[in-house]
Amino acid sequence: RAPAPRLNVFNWSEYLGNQTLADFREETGIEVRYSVYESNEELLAKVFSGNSGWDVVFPSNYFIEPMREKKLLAPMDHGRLTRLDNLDATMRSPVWDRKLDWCVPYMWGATGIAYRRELTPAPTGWADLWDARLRGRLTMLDDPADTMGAALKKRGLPLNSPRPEDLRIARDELLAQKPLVRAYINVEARDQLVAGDLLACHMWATTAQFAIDDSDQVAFVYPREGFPLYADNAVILRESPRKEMAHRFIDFLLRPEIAAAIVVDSRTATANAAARKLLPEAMRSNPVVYPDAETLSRGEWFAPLPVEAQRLRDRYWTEVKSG
Amino acid sequence: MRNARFWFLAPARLVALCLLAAPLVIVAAYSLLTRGVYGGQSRPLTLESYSRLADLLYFGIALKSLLIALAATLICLVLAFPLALFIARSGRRRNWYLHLVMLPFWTSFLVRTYAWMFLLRDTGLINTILAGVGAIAEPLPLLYNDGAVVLGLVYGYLPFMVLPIYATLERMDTALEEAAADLGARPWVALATVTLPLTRPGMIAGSVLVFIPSLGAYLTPDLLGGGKSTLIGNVIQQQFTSARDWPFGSAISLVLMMLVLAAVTWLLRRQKGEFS
Amino acid sequence: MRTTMAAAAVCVYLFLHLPLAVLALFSFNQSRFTQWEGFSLRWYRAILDDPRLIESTLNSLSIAVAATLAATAIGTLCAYGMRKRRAPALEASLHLSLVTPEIVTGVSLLALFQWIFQYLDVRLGMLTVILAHTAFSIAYVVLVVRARLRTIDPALEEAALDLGASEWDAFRRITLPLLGPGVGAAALLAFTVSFDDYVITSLVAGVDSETLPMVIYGMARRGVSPVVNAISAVIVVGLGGLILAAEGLQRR
Amino acid sequence: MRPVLALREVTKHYPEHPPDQMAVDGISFQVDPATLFALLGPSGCGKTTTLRLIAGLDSPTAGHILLHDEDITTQPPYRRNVSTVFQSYALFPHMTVRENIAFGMHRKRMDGIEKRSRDMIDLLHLNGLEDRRPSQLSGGEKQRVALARSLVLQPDVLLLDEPLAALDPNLRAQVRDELKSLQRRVGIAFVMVTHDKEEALAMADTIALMKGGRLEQAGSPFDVYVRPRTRFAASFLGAVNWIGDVGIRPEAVRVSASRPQVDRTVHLGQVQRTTFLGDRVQLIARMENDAALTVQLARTDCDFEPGQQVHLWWQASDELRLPG
Amino acid sequence: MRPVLALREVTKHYPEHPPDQMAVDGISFQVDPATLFALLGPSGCGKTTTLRLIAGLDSPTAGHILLHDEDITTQPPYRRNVSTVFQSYALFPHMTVRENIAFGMHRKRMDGIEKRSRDMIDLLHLNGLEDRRPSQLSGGEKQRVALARSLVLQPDVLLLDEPLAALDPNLRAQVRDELKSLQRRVGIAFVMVTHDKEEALAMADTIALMKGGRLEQAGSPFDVYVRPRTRFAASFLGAVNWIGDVGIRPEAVRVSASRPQVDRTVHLGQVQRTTFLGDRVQLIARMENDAALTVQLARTDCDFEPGQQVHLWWQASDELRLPG
Ligand SMILES: Nc1ncnc2c1ncn2[C@@H]1O[C@H](COP(=O)(O)OP(=O)(O)OP(=O)(O)O)[C@@H](O)[C@H]1O
Ligand SMILES: Nc1ncnc2c1ncn2[C@@H]1O[C@H](COP(=O)(O)OP(=O)(O)OP(=O)(O)O)[C@@H](O)[C@H]1O
Ligand SMILES: [Mg+2]
Ligand SMILES: [Mg+2]
Repeated sequence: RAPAPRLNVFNWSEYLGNQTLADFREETGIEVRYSVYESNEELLAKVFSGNSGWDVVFPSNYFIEPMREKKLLAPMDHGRLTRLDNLDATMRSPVWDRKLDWCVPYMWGATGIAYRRELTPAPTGWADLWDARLRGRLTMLDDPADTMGAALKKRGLPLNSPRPEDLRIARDELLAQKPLVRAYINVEARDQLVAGDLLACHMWATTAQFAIDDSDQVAFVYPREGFPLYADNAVILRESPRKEMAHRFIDFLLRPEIAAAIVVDSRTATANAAARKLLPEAMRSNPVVYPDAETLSRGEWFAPLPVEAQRLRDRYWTEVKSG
Repeated sequence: MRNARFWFLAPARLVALCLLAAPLVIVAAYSLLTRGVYGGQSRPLTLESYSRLADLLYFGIALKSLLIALAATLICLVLAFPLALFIARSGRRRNWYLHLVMLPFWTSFLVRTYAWMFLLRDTGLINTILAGVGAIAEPLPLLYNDGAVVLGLVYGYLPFMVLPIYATLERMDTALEEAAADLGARPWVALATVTLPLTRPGMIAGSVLVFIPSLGAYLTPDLLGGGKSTLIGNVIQQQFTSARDWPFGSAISLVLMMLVLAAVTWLLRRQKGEFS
Repeated sequence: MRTTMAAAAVCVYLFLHLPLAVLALFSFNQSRFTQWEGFSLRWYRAILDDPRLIESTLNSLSIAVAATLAATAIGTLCAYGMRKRRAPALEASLHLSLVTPEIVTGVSLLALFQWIFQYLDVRLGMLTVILAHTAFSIAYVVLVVRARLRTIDPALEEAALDLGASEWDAFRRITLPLLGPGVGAAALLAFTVSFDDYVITSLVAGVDSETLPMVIYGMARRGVSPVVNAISAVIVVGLGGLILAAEGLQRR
Repeated sequence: MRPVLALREVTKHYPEHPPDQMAVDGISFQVDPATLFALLGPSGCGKTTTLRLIAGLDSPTAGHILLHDEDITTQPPYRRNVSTVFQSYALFPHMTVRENIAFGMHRKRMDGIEKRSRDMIDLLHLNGLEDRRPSQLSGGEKQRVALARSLVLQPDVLLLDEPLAALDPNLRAQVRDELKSLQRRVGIAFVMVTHDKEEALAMADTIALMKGGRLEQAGSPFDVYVRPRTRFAASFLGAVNWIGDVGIRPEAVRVSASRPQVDRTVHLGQVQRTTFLGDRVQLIARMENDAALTVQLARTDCDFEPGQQVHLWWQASDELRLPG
Repeated sequence: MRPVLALREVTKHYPEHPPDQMAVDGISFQVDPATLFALLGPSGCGKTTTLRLIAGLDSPTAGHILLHDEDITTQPPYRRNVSTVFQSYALFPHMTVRENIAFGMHRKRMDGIEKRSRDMIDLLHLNGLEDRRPSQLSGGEKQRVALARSLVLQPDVLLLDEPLAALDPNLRAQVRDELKSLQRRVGIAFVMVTHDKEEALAMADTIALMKGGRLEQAGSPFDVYVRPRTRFAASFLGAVNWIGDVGIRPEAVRVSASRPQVDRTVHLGQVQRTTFLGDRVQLIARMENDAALTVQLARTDCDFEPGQQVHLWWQASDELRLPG
């Protein structure tokens, strides 16, 4: 008999439920080729030429515009998406794509501070990461946007500030902090935080949640000065010859029970409001995955920088890390 | 006979042209373009990427990378020689021992590196044991420093040093060592005055094979160095990823490659002149 | 002196295999953390429950095998050809490929492929990965095989020609068999380099060519799961056994 | 009688060398059927190169090589019906004796390989060694295999590069005779390179003496030994005492204690030293003019003591008159 | 006169070999000061092994080695005052000639290294080559460097493993004489391995003939050649015609066309073939009993044609009576 139709999905690692694909196939008979990437840049590099072979990918919010500019995205056919209403209100018209012409918000997250409870008083803001007590037991993220962002926020400056003087301030802050920093790493910090090598980590909420699950000694806080928010969005590549299937897949992901399952497995906040209701109490009211509205109001979305600013930021970032 | 020769080289020529030369031409082309608004490349043609290299920051980084790569190479030499000698002198078992050297490298780089991270970190095996026997009160800061980076590089490229040294040792005429002994040289002296100098070609070849990738490495500095000491490899990698500045990345790479290539060819030349 | 050397060698071997030991240890660990909580085979069982792990392992193997075959064949011919006829350009480009930072190799190949794709209807996938691996393995093969060639008496080949063998016959029936071990070593090296590569692979890999290293990178998000240790152990034991078996056969 | 092989003004220059230094310098000679032609000369004089040119393993810079009057100068080795026995024998280490012998026949798609091999194995007394590898053979056996491998192809000319050099002297004498009689039996023309005069004299029908890439003299062993054209030729084939322009070979010198009754100039001398060489004895005598004269005597007729007065003379016919 | 070197029942067994097969099998001999002692024997008879045992590069399974009456059996090579000239010369390729020569002196912390080197370079005519690398030397030069390197250490005994094997025959004859006279000048005891009887006969004061690891016979060249104790010894040092239990050497056979007036049994024979060997002629005669007799004559007194009838006889004193 004919081989099952195939859909190619390129996603962040650990970003689906263990059963999601099986269920989808169960129901639609569509075989999903699933592979993962580690950064938006990697994704962009792959799909840049418009013949990567992927159908559905999940760029972060601040990559939607660039990808649209590059004519890499196919318009969303709302006619084929029956469950957009399940989306959280804020996600129905996000800043990066007001009418969801190009993307469907999928998961979102934020960056904050994960720390061990023996660290008292517990950190409440970015400034606390400049505390000499943390010398050698603190890690920062190895990500220019996030880490420079943290420094900017510490000084009450806008997260995406393109102003050279702001960026310079951020650099100096980080250079000042560097003596305290054990390392600039991302997920590797998790096990060491759990094991107690580290006291505090600049960490993504979702990573932190895994750490918390592993050890009750670990806690997470959304810094008072404000913090970065990012959202990953399902998009359909213009090159895709399987747009119909692609829509079906995205629509499938919008199902409350499916989305809920994904949250449980990936420890990441879904953009799907309907799904939230189905979550186990512990998860639904988990302040790490789902900070309350008051906290959220302090968040700020990442946005793409103009060339000059980005170049300057990267140079400063290099300076910080090599300094 | 000539054209027969030609056909032996033809496939390699094809590959070299299409998969080695062509890509580099593209890189060269990139290096002359400018970064587009959202990454990618766009005209006009310019040497700006190269002019940006004239920056003390990158010079310092390059210098540090050089030192680290050199350190890794030297340590590899020190470790590889006795091992190679041991293997070369162990008769029928040789190949077996050689494979033993390669064995760890059939696991993924990441797995090995994470294993090292576990060994080195504060609550890692080494510190635990040392603390256990009461050798230390505070855990030693083994992970996330240049030492760890060098260690990672040494570990990663040691085989590239062992193999060529072994090859030269195996080909060496044992009568030479006997002659040394016969002329009054104690074993260690014979080793130092005869065996060692004669393995020089292998050492040079090995050093090249270790030094070069060490210079371009970026994962090891990130994972074991904790990204606290950016090396030239990181800068390049960063341009191709987070910075999305391919032209600049290409420029750095090309300059680096040309310098290394020049150095290597010079080294190999000198060594050719050495014997015969 | 002998004993000192042997002792030193043993130390270096320890250094080389320490991580392996750790990895093996934790592949039998009850817990998924780096504290020992008792013996268990759960991670080995877990391998079977993870189709992506298995699939990618198979991908890695088939890619490595294909690339090794190609690189070894081409590289051996090349080394042989170079013995008689100097090929400065070729030699230079091989040197160059040795001095190219991985990331650059990857990016430039990606760029090349994408440029080609504008004209051909091909996609990133197994093929592109295999091509890439072949490209960067060849230099190693040539290096090893040439060293071995120097130990073979050219008179043997001339004898073959003299007895009526064509150039190709002489190569196939005389030089190649004598080159055997050298070629084997080269192949082993190529295989190792290819099997272990992440940087280049991740850049030129496509829809259905996810390799084991890529999957492992993916897992890093949750911290590498002991399943990875388990499968690594399986591979090391498996390949190791294979090689040693081959060795044994060669003895006869 | 038409020659099997002929070289016409053949010259070989290796690019590595200065333009005026030729490895082989315009040499011409021809080899008659069923004869043994010996190329003799000091190391580096171009013997091997000449052989390689004939075999087609190198191509000459100038000149022509003819096989049965057909010009083969530009033909690749595997098209020429000549075969070489290499100095190192160059047996294929990964093949058994039988496989080594059959190799060429397979390449040339000959029939009856089985039988031909067997005959050749008998001819060269290799029975029982068929399944050995070269590494398990003695020097003499190795050489016989190399011979078999070439002879079985029935070449017009068999080329041998110092076939005896690798053998130890005792084996050598024996193999030398075997080789010669073999050549007589198979009736193939041999071109043999050697730098051992004994060998050349004992085996060759024709000796060609080379020096610095040029052909110094060619002819029958007796000719070249007794009527050398140059001093080089004279001393290369055997020791010579030079007295002015006259050369005299040690074995031609007669010695006696008492004054002999001969109508020749008799020189007075004093025995300085005698060296026992087994079958011969070498006697060194100092003459009036204080020059040393080397004399070679059969062991059986040497009863001279060092210090003793002796009379020395020789036949005019034995004098080599060669202005230096 | 006390011997410089003495071996007592020295035995060497290599583990690779069957327990009953000894590479060196209980040999004893002694070497007198300032003499040249030649170890002669067929390939594989244990010559090199013996040398290596004396040098200390291998250690004997049993027996003792004495240097100036001091037992050095267990001493490492670098403590023994003997030095070896290896067959392959084993010059250090990464050192210049001068450095090669100085190497041993530095190891032994000798003084006046500069001067000693210079003297040795003069002695062996190496002037002008001081700064060359071995790869830039000819065979003969290589060997002289190897000699210099060892001699400069003024060893009690100098060991040489086939010092002439690597040289071409003409150079060989010359170097042979140089070497012998050098030995006379420096007055050091040489132990020289060779499997060339010519060499041994011409150079040695004492010849020790080995076979299968055992010492077959030792004595002066003349002794061993003229009074061999075994058939092996007899035929190893030169050709022998065996007639029953009696051996007669080709050069001892007298030939004449007319019946000679001697009180010896005279054999009738027919000339079968004569081979011209330059200074000698080899004549093969078939006797009544159809056995072939090889005769060696000085070229000057051979005027026999193949087919011709000849009379053959010899002195009783020349007969070798050795029951096979
Ligand atoms: N492949 C080569 N390349 C360059 N020069 C060569 C080559 N082969 C031989 N020669 C040179 O050509 C000359 C003749 O060499 P050839 O080997 O013919 O001498 P030969 O008579 O065989 O000497 P020998 O008796 O030592 O073998 C020598 O000067 C040698 O250095
Ligand atoms: N290192 C070794 N291991 C095992 N057997 C050896 C070794 N060296 C020599 N032999 C064996 O010991 C015996 C004597 O060897 P040796 O080299 O002394 O003979 P040789 O007289 O020097 O022969 P040649 O004249 O060919 O050099 C031979 O049977 C040889 O195979
Ligand atoms: Mg030659
Ligand atoms: Mg020997």
